[in-house]
Amino acid sequence: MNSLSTYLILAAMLFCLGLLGVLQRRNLIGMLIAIELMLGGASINFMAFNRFLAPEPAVGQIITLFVMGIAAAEAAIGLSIILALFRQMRSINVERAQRLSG
Amino acid sequence: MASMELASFPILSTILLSTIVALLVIMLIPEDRPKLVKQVSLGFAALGVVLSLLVYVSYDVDKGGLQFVERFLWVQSIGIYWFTAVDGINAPMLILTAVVLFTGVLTMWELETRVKEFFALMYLLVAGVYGVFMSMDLFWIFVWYDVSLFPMYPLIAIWGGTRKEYGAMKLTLYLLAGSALILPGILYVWAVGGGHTFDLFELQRMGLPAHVQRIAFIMLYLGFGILAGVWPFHTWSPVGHVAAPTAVSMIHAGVLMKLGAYGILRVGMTLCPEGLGYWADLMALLATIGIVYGAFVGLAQTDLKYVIGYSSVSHMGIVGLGLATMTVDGINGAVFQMFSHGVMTALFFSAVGYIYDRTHTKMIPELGGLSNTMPVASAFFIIAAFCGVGVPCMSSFWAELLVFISAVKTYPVRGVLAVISLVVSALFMLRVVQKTFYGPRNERWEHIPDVPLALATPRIILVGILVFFGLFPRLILDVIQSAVVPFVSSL
Amino acid sequence: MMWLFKDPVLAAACTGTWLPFLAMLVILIFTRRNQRLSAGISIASIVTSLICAIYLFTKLFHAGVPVQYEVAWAMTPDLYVPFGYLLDPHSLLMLLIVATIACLVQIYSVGYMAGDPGFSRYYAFQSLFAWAMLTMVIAPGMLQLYIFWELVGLASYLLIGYYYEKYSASQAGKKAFVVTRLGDIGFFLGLIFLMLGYGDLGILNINQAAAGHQIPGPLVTISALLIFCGVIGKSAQFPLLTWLPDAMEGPTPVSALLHSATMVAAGVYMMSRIFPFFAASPDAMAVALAIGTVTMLLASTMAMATYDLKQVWAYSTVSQLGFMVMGLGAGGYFAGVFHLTTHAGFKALLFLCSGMFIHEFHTNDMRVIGQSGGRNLKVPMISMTIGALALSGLFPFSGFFSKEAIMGVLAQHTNKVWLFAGLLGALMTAYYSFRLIFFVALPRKLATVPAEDHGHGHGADHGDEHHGNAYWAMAWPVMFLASVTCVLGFFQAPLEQFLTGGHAAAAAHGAGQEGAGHGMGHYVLLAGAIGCALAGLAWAWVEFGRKRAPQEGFLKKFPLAEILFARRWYLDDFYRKALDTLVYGGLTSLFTRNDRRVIDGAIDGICKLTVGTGRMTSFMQSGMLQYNLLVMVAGIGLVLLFFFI
Amino acid sequence: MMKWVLFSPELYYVVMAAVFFFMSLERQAEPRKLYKWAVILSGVGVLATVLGARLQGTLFFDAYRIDLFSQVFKILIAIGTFWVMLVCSELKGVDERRHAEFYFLMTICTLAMMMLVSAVELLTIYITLELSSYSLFLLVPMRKHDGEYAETGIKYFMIGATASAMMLFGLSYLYGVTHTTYVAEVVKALPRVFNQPAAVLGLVLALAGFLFKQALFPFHIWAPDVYQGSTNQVAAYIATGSKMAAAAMVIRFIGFGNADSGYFVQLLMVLSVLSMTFGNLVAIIQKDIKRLLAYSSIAHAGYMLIGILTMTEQGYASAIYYALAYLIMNFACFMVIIKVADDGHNLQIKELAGLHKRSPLLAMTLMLGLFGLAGIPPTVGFTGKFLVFAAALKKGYLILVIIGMVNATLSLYYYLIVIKAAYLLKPVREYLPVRVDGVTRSLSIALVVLMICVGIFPDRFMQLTEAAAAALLM
Repeated sequence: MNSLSTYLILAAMLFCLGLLGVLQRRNLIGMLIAIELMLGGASINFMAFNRFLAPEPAVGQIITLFVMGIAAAEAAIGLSIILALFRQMRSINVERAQRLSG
Repeated sequence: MASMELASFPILSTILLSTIVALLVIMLIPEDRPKLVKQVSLGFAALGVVLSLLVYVSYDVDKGGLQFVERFLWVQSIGIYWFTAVDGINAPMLILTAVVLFTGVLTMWELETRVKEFFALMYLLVAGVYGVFMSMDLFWIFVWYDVSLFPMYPLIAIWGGTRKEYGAMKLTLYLLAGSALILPGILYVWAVGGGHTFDLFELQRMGLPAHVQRIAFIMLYLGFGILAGVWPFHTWSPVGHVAAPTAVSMIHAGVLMKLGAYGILRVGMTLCPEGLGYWADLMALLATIGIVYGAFVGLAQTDLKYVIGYSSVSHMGIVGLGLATMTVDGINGAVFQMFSHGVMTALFFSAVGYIYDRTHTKMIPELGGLSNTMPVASAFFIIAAFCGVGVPCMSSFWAELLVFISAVKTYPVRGVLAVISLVVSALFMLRVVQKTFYGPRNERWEHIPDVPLALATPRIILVGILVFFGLFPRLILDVIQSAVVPFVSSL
Repeated sequence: MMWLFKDPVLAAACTGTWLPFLAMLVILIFTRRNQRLSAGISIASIVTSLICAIYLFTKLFHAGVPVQYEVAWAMTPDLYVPFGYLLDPHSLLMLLIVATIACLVQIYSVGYMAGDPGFSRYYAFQSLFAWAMLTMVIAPGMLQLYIFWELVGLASYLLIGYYYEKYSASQAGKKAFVVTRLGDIGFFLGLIFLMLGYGDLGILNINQAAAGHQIPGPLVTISALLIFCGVIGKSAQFPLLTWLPDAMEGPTPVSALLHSATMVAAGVYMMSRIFPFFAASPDAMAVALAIGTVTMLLASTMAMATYDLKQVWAYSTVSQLGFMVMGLGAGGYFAGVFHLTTHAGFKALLFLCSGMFIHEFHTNDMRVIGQSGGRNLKVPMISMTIGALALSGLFPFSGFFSKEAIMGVLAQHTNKVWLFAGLLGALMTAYYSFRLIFFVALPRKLATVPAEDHGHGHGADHGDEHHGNAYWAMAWPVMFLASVTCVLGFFQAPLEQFLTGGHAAAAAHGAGQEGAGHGMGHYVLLAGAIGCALAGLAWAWVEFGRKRAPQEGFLKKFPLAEILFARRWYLDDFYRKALDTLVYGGLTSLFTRNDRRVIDGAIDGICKLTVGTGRMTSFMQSGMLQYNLLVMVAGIGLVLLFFFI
Repeated sequence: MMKWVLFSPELYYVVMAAVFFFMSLERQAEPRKLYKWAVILSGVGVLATVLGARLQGTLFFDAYRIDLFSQVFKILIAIGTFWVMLVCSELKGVDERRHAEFYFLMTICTLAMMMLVSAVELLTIYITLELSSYSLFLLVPMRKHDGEYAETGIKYFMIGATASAMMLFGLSYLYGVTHTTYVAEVVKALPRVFNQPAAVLGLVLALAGFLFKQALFPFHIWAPDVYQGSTNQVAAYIATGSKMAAAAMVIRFIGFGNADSGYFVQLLMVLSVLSMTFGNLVAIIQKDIKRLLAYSSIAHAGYMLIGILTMTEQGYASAIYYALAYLIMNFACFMVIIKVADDGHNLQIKELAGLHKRSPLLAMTLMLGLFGLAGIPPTVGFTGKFLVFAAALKKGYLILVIIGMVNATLSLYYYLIVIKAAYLLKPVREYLPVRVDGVTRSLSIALVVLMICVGIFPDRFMQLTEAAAAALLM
């Protein structure tokens, strides 16, 4: 069996799990983690494509490095915002935050 | 000779600019000088009258065609031109606008609240009207058309009367919905025409394919028709007129509704003769329904302004019928009717306006016997009513004569129906006159003074115009023909 | 302006017609405040017109050919409306009549209307009327005729509704205008058809063309019938005759003006104007004849049932008009016109006389007038008797000759029914007119007089203070007219020569009739007619005149008939009902409801719908973060579907 | 070396960011001083971008392209930033100690968006996009004692992060099927591989990221909450500056694919129609002006897309012109809002009551701005719509244009409601008077003049936009 597809399936599963988590976890931290999963899936894709059928070798890895950095920054920002929110509402449950609507 | 010198001088742009200058000047006048505001706007209105009369008089009928042409490139990449000109069709319209504005300003002489804004907005409105009448470039026609529409909202909503906010919103949205059909129509024609000119006559010369004309014409017809009060799309007119303050009703019913008919004639019929031929039957049908319908519904109204609103529906139907005949006489009559109906309705509304200002009611049952206390004021309304009935030697008679003759010729059944409806219109006009002005002295209005001369002047002017062109129709008919005859031959 | 003086005839025509118009403008704009001045201006203008008319009449009396002037009033490639003057014998005669009557009425009004608040307005309207009527009379083209015909209608609307405070008056004015308008629609359509079919509306042209059969027959018939609708409306023929009796609400001089020579006569005049055209279509003529007959009989019956002085004359006017139409319809051009002429004289006379009574006694009820000593007013009493004699067609008064002429024409007609109808009409005419005369002249002291007081509101405020000059201002015109009535008949021959000389075609037609009319049959007819008239007179004498006469008509014995006549054969009720059910109850309310509910409702509905949709859609934006995310993901999913399917 | 000149505007903003960074390190805060600095620096920034308008060339191994198109948008972004800085005089919405950071993040965001405009390579696009998003993520929750608006920040962050993750996933597929990260080549390669599901998936997901920035239906969900929940100034910035960047990005991305594939165009049509209709419908029932403007911005994204999806030079030019128009009109409205609610609270429509008395100038600016958004001549908004629709009809999309016009009429309804409030309603209670300082007066007069003149004399600007579009397609 072609091993590219395994990676792709793996990545897709990661991404879908992440998406599912984002949609279904009511815990903000959980959602953040789920987003990280989605990013991970994307990174795996880049790596795999680069490994199997890229003309010049480096690009995929470089992108992945960048993504990791960015993911870190994202996590930092996210956590800080969640923290601020926690100070306000004494909770990190999304359902507490639905006043703006319509 | 005069016209030679004038031809070089950009008089049309001057007329247009004068209104915009008036707008700016009025906005610069401090809030606490309402008198000055009125004087200034009256002055500019008078200037407009003088200039447009100058244009009208020095228009060379024998030469015909477009005169006082100003044309230069405005936006190069999509071919927008600044193209203003006068021919027999819009020359009378310019006078109409100027006169109605002038009389309108005089009519509002007693305005107290937010004077400055009122006159500023009115000048914005009139700038739009002038612009539409004198522009020969689709882009500008549309721009000015909308400019003339949207000031209606504040004008009605702020200074209006019965159900003003509802009326204002309804009218504005309805009319701009109409322009939502016009813009695609214009752009469609432009795009099919190659997309490098908005010049009306260049596009006409190109001669668009038939199917394009059909689509474009119906869009333009409906779009402009809404403003012209074409039958199923007329309900804004009574509501809006009832809500609007006097001068606004004058300008709106007197001039603005003509923009619609003028647009159908100038844009729709010029660009899409074949489309016209395809849809003319529908036009005639709707127009006839409008004529009959307006008269009948007018019978049932108890509010003076509603009555006038529906009479306008009926009279604008006559215009539509005339246009639909596609004959010289029909279109002559239609244009003539635009003019005389404009003057007539202005007279109507200014008369009602005076009565309303004094009695604070325009409900017919409450009024009655007004002729005893204010004979002159009532006389104005009664004269307008006669004009509406189509009494000869009033300008609207000639228009109706021409339209009906050609209508009977082209669409016998519909024409005869329209003619028969004259009885109904007579019935409802006279009914209103009787219920409002005749009858025993009404002590409720005893204290009310008759019109002072200052306020009578605008009405007298309007009456004078009606009778004058009724006695000497050729003075206007010849001018109109000079444009209509070649136009029809080009159809 | 020089051209005016180059041609005195034209100058006279212009002055004669336009002066009253100027007078109206001057009065309305400047001299409303000053009553005497207004009256002066108006009368001066009408007198001038009269002088011009006389001048034209004398000058062109022997000019065989009609004189015509035209300028283009409105001109388009397909339509040419000339404005001008056509001076042929017929128009000259009519011009003279109209000017005379108008002039007399205006002079008379000085007395009658004295002290009325709206004096100036009254004279302004009078001038307007005079202008319209005079210009209509000498119009060269049918369109101009139509235009001024409409203006006559307008002026009469204003004059009839002169006492606008009175509901009945304004109502009557409205009715007159609308009903005549109804007829005019037909007239207008007829003109349009004729113009589209033939292309020219010059009176002389269409007459010649029709006589020369250059116009296709059906077109002639249709347009003639339609144009005849105009006659029906204006001349109050059946079925549109009901407006005329109501029109008595106007001041009496107005009635005299409108219903003697001018407005209502306009219809007959128009018909006779294009007589050859009508004559070219036998069907149209037959219809005219029938309608004229019906009208005459109906009106006479109505006249028998009323006690209102003016009403009687009103009905008699209607019936006489019917009589004229009969004459014309039977082909008697001259007969019709001649009766029009004489009728103008004696009917104006009758109205003015009754006006004097009304002005004196402030009531229209003949019985009341009689008991309060109506006969003491010598001048009106005598003149009214003369008028009545003329009306019933007794020798030697003018009515006699003209009626004879018409009878002669009817006698020529193959179908004798018309003749008998005419004779019956003569009988009834004599009956009701003398019924009135006897009521006024030989009153009985009846125990119970239903004192129905039609007294005009204006009457009270000016009584006898200026009785003297007012009385004489009214008396002079009356006497003049009376004398005219006595002598006019003897001018039949020259008039006939004058008129038919003008109309070649009509001459052949009419002269043939008349010529045949003389001889044995003619005298029988003569006897018959006079017999009928006398019989009617005698009948009236038996019932009202002689001593111990019951003074209640035979109608009292037939209450049903009386009610029927009094209610004008329920014509009014019929119209009322039709109007209420058909127009107000039917179409109007239907359309109005449709306008409110359907059309406007649809518009508002669309707006409400939009806002509602907005409210619904806004639920998509819930506050819950993850639902929103779900929406987004779902959106992406849909987009993917869009691509994959 | 010479190449760095091309980068000068961005460099300037780096320096500016540094300045604010150091200011943020100071102990005591001086809002007035910061405000002055911000105004001056951003003003100079506008100058810098204008000076760099004619630059051309590529940087960083062709990952970074500088042409008239990018420079025009940089100017727009710079102007937007400058205007927003101008109205920061009463920055009540943000805690005084944080002002320096506020300006710092603002500058960073501007910088990121400028780079985004020039980025033509997937990674660069991704990074710049994230940079701008993150600074916004931080700007939005910066609001002082934000009781009910606290959740805004987290919502924005979560949605943004998810969208960017999706985009990254999509980009990965694009990279996979086209073997390259240069947008130009990617788009060139796409038609060939369009039959593969992976390509479609990648394209759609990537588009999701882009359109998310432009708040196009169905990626609009963040907009209303963020507009409503963030400080007025930040909302203004998002509505003007970042809109420009998003528009530029979308135009750039689609602009490469001048081979018009039917499906793609159809998709965009559907999206634009949906977004116009949805935005206008929901805006009708709004009470909070900023939220209303958020929905109207969704609708306007739809109008702009009409111009873009024609995929003709004229279409892009019209879209650029529309962006310019939108910047002016929208900022005019926001300026009025900020000034009327200068204590930083959220403005309800009814609070505008009697504005024509409290400040006629602002009332007029608001009216013109709203009429402009509704597309009424002679404002610039009308000309923008006119050009967009003209471009669409050149391609024969008649129905699309009619729908667009109907929507314009629809939108007029709620704009009129606001105008009615400003001109017609009597104030229910006494509102504190509106303070209009010299800056605001001159700014609003300038805006009015711009709205009219750019609308009536479009020739110049159209030449510019056409040149930009030409540069884009080069």
